[in-house]
Amino acid sequence: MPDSGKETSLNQVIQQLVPDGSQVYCEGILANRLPMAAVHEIIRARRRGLRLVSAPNGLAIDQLIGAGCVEEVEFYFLGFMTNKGFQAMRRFRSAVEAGRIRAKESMGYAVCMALRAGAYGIPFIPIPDFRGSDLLNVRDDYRIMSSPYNPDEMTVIVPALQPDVLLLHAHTADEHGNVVLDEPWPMFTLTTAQACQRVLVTVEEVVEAGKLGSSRITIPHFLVDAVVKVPFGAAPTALNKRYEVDDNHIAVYQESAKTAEGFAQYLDEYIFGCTDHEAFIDKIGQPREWIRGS
Amino acid sequence: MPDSGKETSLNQVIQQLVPDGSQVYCEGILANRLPMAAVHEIIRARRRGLRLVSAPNGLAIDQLIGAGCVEEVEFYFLGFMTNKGFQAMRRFRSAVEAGRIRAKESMGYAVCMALRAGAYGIPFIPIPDFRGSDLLNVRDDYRIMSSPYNPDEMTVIVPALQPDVLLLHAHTADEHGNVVLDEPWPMFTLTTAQACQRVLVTVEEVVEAGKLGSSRITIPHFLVDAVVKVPFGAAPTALNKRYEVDDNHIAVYQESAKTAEGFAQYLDEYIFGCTDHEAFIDKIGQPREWIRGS
Amino acid sequence: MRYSFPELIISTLSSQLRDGERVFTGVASPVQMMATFLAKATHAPNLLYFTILGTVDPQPFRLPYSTGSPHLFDRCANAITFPEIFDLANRGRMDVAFLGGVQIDKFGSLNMSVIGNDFSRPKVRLPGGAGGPLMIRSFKRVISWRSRHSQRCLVEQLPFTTSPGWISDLKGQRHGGPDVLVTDLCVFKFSRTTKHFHLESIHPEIDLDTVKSQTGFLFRTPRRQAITREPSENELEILRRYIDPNNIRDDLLGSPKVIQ
Amino acid sequence: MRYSFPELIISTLSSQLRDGERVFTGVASPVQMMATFLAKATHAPNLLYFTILGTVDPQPFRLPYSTGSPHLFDRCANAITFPEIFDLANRGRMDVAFLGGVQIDKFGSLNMSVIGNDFSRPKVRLPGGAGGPLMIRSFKRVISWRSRHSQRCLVEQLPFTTSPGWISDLKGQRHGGPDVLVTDLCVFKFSRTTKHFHLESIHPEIDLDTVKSQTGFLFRTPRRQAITREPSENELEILRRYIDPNNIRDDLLGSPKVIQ
Repeated sequence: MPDSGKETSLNQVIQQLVPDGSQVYCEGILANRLPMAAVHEIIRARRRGLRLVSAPNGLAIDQLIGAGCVEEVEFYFLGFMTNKGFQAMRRFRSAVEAGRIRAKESMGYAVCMALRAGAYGIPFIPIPDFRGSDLLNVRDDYRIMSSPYNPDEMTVIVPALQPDVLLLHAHTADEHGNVVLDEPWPMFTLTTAQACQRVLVTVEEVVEAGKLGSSRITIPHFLVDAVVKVPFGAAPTALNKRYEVDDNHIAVYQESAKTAEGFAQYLDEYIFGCTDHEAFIDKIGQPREWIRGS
Repeated sequence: MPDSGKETSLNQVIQQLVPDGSQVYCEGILANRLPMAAVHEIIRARRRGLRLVSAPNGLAIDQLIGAGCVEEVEFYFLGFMTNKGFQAMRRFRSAVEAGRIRAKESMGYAVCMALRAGAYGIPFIPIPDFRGSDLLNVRDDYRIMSSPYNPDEMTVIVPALQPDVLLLHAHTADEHGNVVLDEPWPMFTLTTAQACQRVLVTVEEVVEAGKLGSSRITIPHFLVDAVVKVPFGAAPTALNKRYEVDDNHIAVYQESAKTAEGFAQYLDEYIFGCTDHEAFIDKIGQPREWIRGS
Repeated sequence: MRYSFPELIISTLSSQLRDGERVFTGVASPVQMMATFLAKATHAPNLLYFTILGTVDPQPFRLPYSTGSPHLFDRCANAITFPEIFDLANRGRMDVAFLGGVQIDKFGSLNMSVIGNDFSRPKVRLPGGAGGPLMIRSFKRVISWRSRHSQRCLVEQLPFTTSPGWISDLKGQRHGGPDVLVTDLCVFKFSRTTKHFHLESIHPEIDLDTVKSQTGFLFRTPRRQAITREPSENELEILRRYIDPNNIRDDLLGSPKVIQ
Repeated sequence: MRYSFPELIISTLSSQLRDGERVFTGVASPVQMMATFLAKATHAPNLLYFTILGTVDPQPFRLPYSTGSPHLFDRCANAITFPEIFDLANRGRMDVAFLGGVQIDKFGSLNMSVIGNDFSRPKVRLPGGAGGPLMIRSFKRVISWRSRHSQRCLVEQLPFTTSPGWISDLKGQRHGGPDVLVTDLCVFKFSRTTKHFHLESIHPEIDLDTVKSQTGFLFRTPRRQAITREPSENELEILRRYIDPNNIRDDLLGSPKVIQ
């Protein structure tokens, strides 16, 4: 893809890179740097039949499920803490309890290792034995195998994950598509970008080539299919060094998500009711600036 | 290990961390940042029966083999270019041709994946099929296995490598033992540090805690067993941004290494004849300062 | 000295940690995070603390509610990635994981997955077991914390085992499970030899009958009943003044009942 | 325009690369590095170049002798690690690898390991095949370069196959091997359908009989013999002025025989 093509509108990018039925890996953890702008745009594009693979980033997953975009979710923890206490993911829970979506529960390390295998281009990877967990009874794709080098050492074999598309919100990209996630140790984000077949990144800002300064590049340009500038693209979740989590808006969402009707209203007001993420931010207010503390 | 114990003399550290018979992983590539100070100290300590696992860093391997420290070497390429042309590793070659050491030839990716498996604490890892190579006939520890998810997809199973000790030369460490290798993408060095059971790092300088500045830490302190300050510790090989390769001294070595007698003289003059790396540098002269070019 | 119920819980969890240990807290674990900070500030200065974000020994300027808050990056010794914490544990390099369960059975097995018989259409879909199923055996020790001690939570047998405890019917398998289970009523310890929980101590102002009637499995009781150690003056001072000056602990642990 | 033999070789290798391709050079490959720089500076501006150090699209201030020189970090687009280049290739994301062999046989199999019958005590211990055994099939195309074209190097059958070429006796196996073999005498191409090398062109001032007598395997020759394309004026200017102003190429490629 020519460099100049990498920056475009989020809507166009979703149309191109996230067709119905895609397997989507959603980056971000708890209420930290979830790709909310991309998630909302997928909802606006009324995508259907998505198969999600999630880190513990329930808010994004809950909204995609509630909006009917999802047919399957692979996950290992959905929920998070705010200053209002533990946040259960109500649309997820309701959809699973009603049998509307397939809930492929996994184990955190199994998903990470499956992504490592996907990044390496190998079809499977062994992980240490965790027999005794009933998860192995509900995951018939996980197999038990002894080590060829020690018949007493049992391993669980996990198939590689190579999701169709990665959704990531990061700090900065340059015009070639080099992406910087400004956290002290973002290497696993690179691994997920390698595992995914297409990489869609929203960023706070795009700079000229050569202007990334001393920041180490997190994802090199040749792995990136599209970069879209979306200020506050992670809001209402936080972005390290940029802005704080909006616990109040999350509380509004959580109250709405208690019922299907409430969720539908939230959807109409905050997602379909906003033409894009800028309009959403106008509506909920800019997130509080990052405070490094005393 | 308490922080204060991490900085000590190289001789002491070799005595403690590299006993006879150790499996040693040597970092560095071609004539770039080989841990030459540590290698020379191992020779001075007259270690025997070492099993080496090597990146393509022939100079270090050749000297250890020539000095009689080695009983086995796992490798995939030994040799490099200088301005005098291709440098074959003569003591290695002579020792293998005489049947004095076991030469476990591998394939670059197989060693890297074995180290990844070692770092992850899994007993083996599959890599893509490379049948047709006679290496599979001489490596009976590599097995052929089809993917449990696709009987037509064959893989080569490689056992994990967890060498006893890593030898690394890097730029800087802080007094806690956090290590910075000042290259743009040193992540695989972290993987090797995770794979190895003990980590021995020589560095150009040791700074106070909190004084690593904006450098991203390559190896966190809790993976590091010993840090020793050895200026020019990679010479006569290069260190990025610090000093250039000493092609002339390498030519002296290569000429010596043509015969057992010549090598013995080199050993007496440059290794046993120098009490430590400082004396060696005094003898061969400081390496040329790094020149970033025009 | 007067102290609150949340302070007792944090002090009790803290006292389970030992100097020099490598401790991990997972998702949604702010109480465990406070306990870890308290241990490091008191009896365990060489404890090495790993959060789910990968930050090592964070010193946030303000205590966050979430163990996934990016403020845990503000000041830290260094960092690592989430799967690398598992890697360390697989290589025998991690000591303590705090693991929770919505339900816990007599072997210390944890259920974080579903209530109900049909996994694909459960009565209640729980959040998921995160890394528990492997961590419960790859870490040297596991500590569990359960608020709202009741027969619904502490059960004889789980309907679904997310993370297996000290069951022993699988040959050649490493074992794992909580060594300590702290609730809002008491402290249980698990004996790896007898394969049973026993009551280690009861919290002040709680009686044994309450514990028994609220627990769905049988447990051993010692001859002389111990009372959970009260927070020391030093612990209270550090907790109130340095770790949690804004009193997040009362938000998290419900009514700040004061204990004499 | 007059040009030297090293210039012909570099231009010939360069002309094998196509715009937009992702190209990898391994250990001890300075000639291939120059050819890659030349292609990128002329007909293949969107070529993406990966070195064994992991640097992507390096622009060193001075051309190093070694493809492992840290000066390849001086200016580069970004970087990646050595195993990640294999990872990319495994996922079908890499195009061209330059792979060499001390010996090459009629199927394009490469020997970089041993000469002699006893692997554990060989007559000659060669440096090793680096990543070749896998790269030869995980990259879309492989280009080989062999100086000193002789019957000792280009053999009917290898004594030891480090990296297997276009052999086809293993079922269900992906195939691989060099598509192009450039020597100091000529250019061979391998036909994936006929499974044979054919002579693509002979270098200026070399005759067919020399090529035949120096080659240890049979190869097909076209009806009308082509001469290897000479370097263009633009290529020579760029190579001499920008890529290799200090004339490393003559050091590397032996006698700078001038070709009219």
